[in-house]
Amino acid sequence: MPRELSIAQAVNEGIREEMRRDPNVVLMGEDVGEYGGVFGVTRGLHAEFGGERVRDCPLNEAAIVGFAIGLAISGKPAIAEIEFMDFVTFAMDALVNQAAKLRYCYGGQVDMPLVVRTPVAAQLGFGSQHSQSLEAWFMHVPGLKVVMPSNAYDAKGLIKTAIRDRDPVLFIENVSLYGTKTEVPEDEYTIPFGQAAVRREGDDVTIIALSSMAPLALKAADELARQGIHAEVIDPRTLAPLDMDTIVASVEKTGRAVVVHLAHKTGGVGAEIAQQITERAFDYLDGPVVRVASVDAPVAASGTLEKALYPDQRAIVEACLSFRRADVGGVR
Amino acid sequence: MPRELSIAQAVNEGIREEMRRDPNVVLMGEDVGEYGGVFGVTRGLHAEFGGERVRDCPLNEAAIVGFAIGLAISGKPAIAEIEFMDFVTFAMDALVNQAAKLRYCYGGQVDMPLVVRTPVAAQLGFGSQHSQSLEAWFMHVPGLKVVMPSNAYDAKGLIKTAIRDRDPVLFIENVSLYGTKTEVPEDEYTIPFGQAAVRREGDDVTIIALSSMAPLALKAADELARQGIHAEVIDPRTLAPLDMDTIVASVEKTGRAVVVHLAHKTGGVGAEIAQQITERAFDYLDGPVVRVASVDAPVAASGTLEKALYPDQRAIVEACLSFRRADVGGVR
Amino acid sequence: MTLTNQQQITMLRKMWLIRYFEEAAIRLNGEGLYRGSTHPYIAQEATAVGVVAALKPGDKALATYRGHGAYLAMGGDPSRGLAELLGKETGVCKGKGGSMHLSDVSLGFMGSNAIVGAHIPIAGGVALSQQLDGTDNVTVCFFGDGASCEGVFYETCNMAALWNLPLILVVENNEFAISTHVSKAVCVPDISIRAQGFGFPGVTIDGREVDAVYAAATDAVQRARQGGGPTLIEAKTVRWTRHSAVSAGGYGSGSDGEKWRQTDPIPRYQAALVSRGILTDVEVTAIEAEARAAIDDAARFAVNSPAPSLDALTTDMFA
Amino acid sequence: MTLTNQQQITMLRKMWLIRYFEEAAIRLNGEGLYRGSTHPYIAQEATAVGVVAALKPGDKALATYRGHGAYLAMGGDPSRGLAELLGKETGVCKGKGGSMHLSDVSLGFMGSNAIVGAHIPIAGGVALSQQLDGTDNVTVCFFGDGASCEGVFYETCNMAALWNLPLILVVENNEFAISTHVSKAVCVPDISIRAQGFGFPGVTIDGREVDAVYAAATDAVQRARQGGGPTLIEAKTVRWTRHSAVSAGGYGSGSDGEKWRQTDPIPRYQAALVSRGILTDVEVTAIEAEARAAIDDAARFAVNSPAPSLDALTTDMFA
Ligand SMILES: Cc1ncc(C[n+]2csc(CCOP(=O)(O)OP(=O)(O)O)c2C)c(N)n1
Ligand SMILES: Cc1ncc(C[n+]2csc(CCOP(=O)(O)OP(=O)(O)O)c2C)c(N)n1
Ligand SMILES: [Mg+2]
Ligand SMILES: [Mg+2]
Repeated sequence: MPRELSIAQAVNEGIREEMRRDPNVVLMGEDVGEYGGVFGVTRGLHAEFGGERVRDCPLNEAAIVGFAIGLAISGKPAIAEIEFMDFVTFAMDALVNQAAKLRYCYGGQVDMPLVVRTPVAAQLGFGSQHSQSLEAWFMHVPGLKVVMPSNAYDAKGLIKTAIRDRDPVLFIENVSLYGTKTEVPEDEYTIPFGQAAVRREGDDVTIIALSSMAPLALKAADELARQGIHAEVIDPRTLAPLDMDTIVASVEKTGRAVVVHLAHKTGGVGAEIAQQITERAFDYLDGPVVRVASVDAPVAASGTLEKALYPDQRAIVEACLSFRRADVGGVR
Repeated sequence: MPRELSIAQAVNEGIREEMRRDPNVVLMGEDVGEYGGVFGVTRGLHAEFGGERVRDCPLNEAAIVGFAIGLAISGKPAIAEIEFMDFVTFAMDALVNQAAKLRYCYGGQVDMPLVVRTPVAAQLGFGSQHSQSLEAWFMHVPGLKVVMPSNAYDAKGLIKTAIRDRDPVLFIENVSLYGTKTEVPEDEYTIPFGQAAVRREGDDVTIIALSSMAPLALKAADELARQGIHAEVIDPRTLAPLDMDTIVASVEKTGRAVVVHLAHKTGGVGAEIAQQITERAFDYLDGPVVRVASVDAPVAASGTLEKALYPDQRAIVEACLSFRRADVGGVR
Repeated sequence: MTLTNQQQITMLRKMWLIRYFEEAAIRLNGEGLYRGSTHPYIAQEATAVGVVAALKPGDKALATYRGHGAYLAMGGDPSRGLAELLGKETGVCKGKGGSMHLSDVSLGFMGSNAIVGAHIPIAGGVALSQQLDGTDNVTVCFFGDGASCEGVFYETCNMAALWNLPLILVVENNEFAISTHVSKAVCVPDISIRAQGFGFPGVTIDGREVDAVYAAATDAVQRARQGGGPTLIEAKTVRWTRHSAVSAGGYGSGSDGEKWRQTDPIPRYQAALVSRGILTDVEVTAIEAEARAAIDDAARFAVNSPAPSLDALTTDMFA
Repeated sequence: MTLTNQQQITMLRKMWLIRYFEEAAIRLNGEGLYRGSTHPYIAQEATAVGVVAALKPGDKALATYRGHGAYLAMGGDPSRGLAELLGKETGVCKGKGGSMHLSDVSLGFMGSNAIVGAHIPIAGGVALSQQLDGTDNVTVCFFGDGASCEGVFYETCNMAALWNLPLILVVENNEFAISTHVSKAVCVPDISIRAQGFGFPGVTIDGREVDAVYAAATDAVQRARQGGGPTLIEAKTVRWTRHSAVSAGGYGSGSDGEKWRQTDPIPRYQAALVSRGILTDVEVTAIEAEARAAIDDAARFAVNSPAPSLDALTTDMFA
């Protein structure tokens, strides 16, 4: 019987294995200790590794990441948790001006084995200050690696790679995915950064979908298939490094691309991915890359408004159908 | 004799006029008082308006913007200075989670007449932590307005609009432009947000150039003109709101677009502008929009490396010539 | 400044109102009538009520996501409050803010905030505005023991002291930040000690004793009105329920829960008012029943209110 | 722990080295040999030199952009230091960091930092690493009066106290943050008072008196080695020159400048060593001349070194 884990369990297991492997790894954050994290991701780690290595911190996002950097440049791989991604706003200097730059501006004298884990808690009714998916900011910061897994298998393989990596990694989890279980082998494995996963093959349109949008895109692809349209679904898995080769190869085949993310549309990573596709595959494109993303407005607490803000399956399907409607080349 | 002012003088005059007009306006920041700001932009304001309204603050970027928000929701238009844009990393929560969102999540109960002024000190040898142009982050935050003037005339008209605006405005100045003088009338004027300026007309290629890149693009256009290529140069002036109509109209005419900014290429606003052009003018495009921007690496202190990192006139010229070389449609 | 009988009765009434509001908030959340988080103020009622009793018109208050108590103490309407929790159009923030952003600016309640600590410098700015206006009004900022660790708290202390602002910082030390006990988060035994590093008064009081809260607040407010600058009041209290209606901490249940229930501020104050001859047992019961009925009405109003129309998605973003 | 004669002579030598290094830094900047900023440590030499004298191998230090003094005190090579300022390939950071990022990790000098306050929590993490390793080593963090206002300073104080870290926080109170006098930025008369809010020792000393600095540092270092946790040392000092070689503040010139020059820590220490019979006047002069010559050599090395090749643009970004 193949074993199934949730993303929360998979990240937990990945961290656990790496902390067993490397006694230098230290985990820090708010409520990560005995409590096991507000979403349960660090459950049991305090019991196994003790309070020295699994450290509950005061509400000090800036200092938490700052301390983790201090550990990292001392040769101790550090995992810092920011409880909700929205709170990374308090740790921006540490991440952007320190973690991403110190190796460079010290001329390579230090390694920066730092993982900052943070959950995006969108679509749960938490409102404007607890729902943001801010990956676009970090994709714009040279020196950072940015990871956004969409399932348990990837989450485990990628968190292990992140912990072993000597560079700073921002590891963005999605709370709405925590519960979904997928198969995770017992045997150890890692997943390299910079390799997109083709989740489904198809000839008609390429859907590039990030994190929680990847499973949604697969559902949309099912729906499209019933209409005779075969979508290829690609999950980039890491935004930095970004595997454009896989994406471009697909678009060269399909001639059409839809980028889907949870974050607000304007200035989101969809723009970057779309533009890179356009730069590299312009002659193959039947029409402009279409973006499916959140409305550009703060997230309201009201369920009605929240629902209207975020992209849904219908929006993805319609984006894929828009090529036909616009009659750009027609759908094969 | 038409009067010429530097950008520093123009911003200063704009603030002065607005502080005279509205006794509620308060200015806060580090070294903004008697000293007049590290780049001299607030010179003389303390003498005229006194220490109550022109407030020197301790090194507290987070609290400076937080206090300014408190003034703003109390009905006092507040101007907060972040001494270099890189330090906005300490004030991200205040700007992103508070200033941009409170009106919305309080259901419209408060106004947010807040201006955060900040200089980008790139290309001056200050190194990785004092050279960043981070406008892309803020264009991605619904609820913020983002202004990037490229000359004294605009700077004055836009800062006045910003101070009168009841919404939060991030006003990004460029230190390398502070010295350049341009004509500024004595008579009062304001410049509305969301109106791009066509700096030069041309039929062959559209160059969209932000802030300090606008004058550089004009020089590149001169050089291109000598080669018989007529570039239209557009300065968006405000990124949020963004005047895409003017840009799209130009690209529909020229069929070619080059976006130029100082910030790093990946995830920069060039991606957003390029993608919006592609979405709206795909059928007019001879080839993909070309981006000219900084190399994706931290900014080295070494002058040699710094020079190689930033876009220069040659890069803009070459981007415009690339359409010919790629033989996409040919240059008229 | 002794309180009139009527004022004391109002305080008791408000405490009951808060208690039943929070029970309704938990119940409605449990029934799935709204999602997201709600952070009950149960067992902490005496703090907001005691502090607000020391205020006068023109004074302002700001609070955290655990801010329903401050909202009601400042005079917030329970109906529009519960409607806000339920994300309804009739909510005090049109349903856009929800439980964590409850606020009524017209009452001087300048807002609840979901980012721990973020509202502290904002409160500083509100106090600065009062000072610039030349009023003798003050601003109160409520926050938790956890929040007292955030950098912005200290930055605000320094600026408020430098500028001598009429700011009353009320740290509600309920011993926990989600799961983290204050002893693992704050390196000094009393949070009020922090004020020593900034040279302004810091006091620790029993936050479940409404009279003690009122006395400390009155003292701080008077000083602030007279230009004496900020005060840090640490109200030691307990968090009776879980951190929020959706996340459970490992405390407050079982025998521990019983211990905490014994420190419930409401029966204590009720007994005090009876022993002072201000209320009879019968009147006390009536006040509770009235509060319960008011909240029942409010809940009905909230449940029956319409959801916002989709137009609201992008309104209130810009002026 | 009394210092040997040799140690005292080394301290004097280092102070001169710093002084001439800074003069060279200003001169080379004036000559246009590098752009950007450089923040002289002139008149503050006694602080870095006195503190570092209390350290042993395995101890670490971090400093600000005004960090040339700490770099040299920790044993940094003046040649590779000046080459770094000039952005040369031979610079200790390959020319990528420049004046504000001077650092030599191999010496335990974990880096200068251009963001005011940012390195304070990083220093906390370095100290945590030492604690986790079970060593008795300590970490010193130098920063300014201005930096002591940033939220991260307080957050670090709290965490360092909670975790009992071997962290020595050395605030160099030179009275100014660019243009802002400390009295307009810090609400207490001594920055060391801040430590009271965190329950660990804070002391104020004359930062121009190398012996006093050494004594305070030794005390703090000993406590930290024995598991006694952090200390805040406020070294009161002056900033002799302008804030940086490129931005002028309105002080330090004219008659005021004369006053400050009279408090120059180097002649003072020189005189002390002569009066203690450790050095003769002739030897003193020789030490100064030696330092000057060493810096002249270093400057020549720096000027004659090649610029980095363009390949370097994207190396050292990732491992
Ligand atoms: C900046 C920030 N960090 C973390 C959180 C997550 N969080 C919400 S409430 C809370 C605990 C706060 O504790 P305290 O300040 O004591 O207030 P209490 O909940 O006890 O009223 C935490 C960690 C947040 N909302 N904001
Ligand atoms: C976060 C941040 N804010 C502002 C600045 C700009 N700045 C550079 S040095 C300085 C003054 C710092 O004063 P202090 O900490 O006393 O150090 P000193 O320069 O006196 O050594 C300021 C405001 C900065 N580099 N970083
Ligand atoms: Mg608490
Ligand atoms: Mg100073």
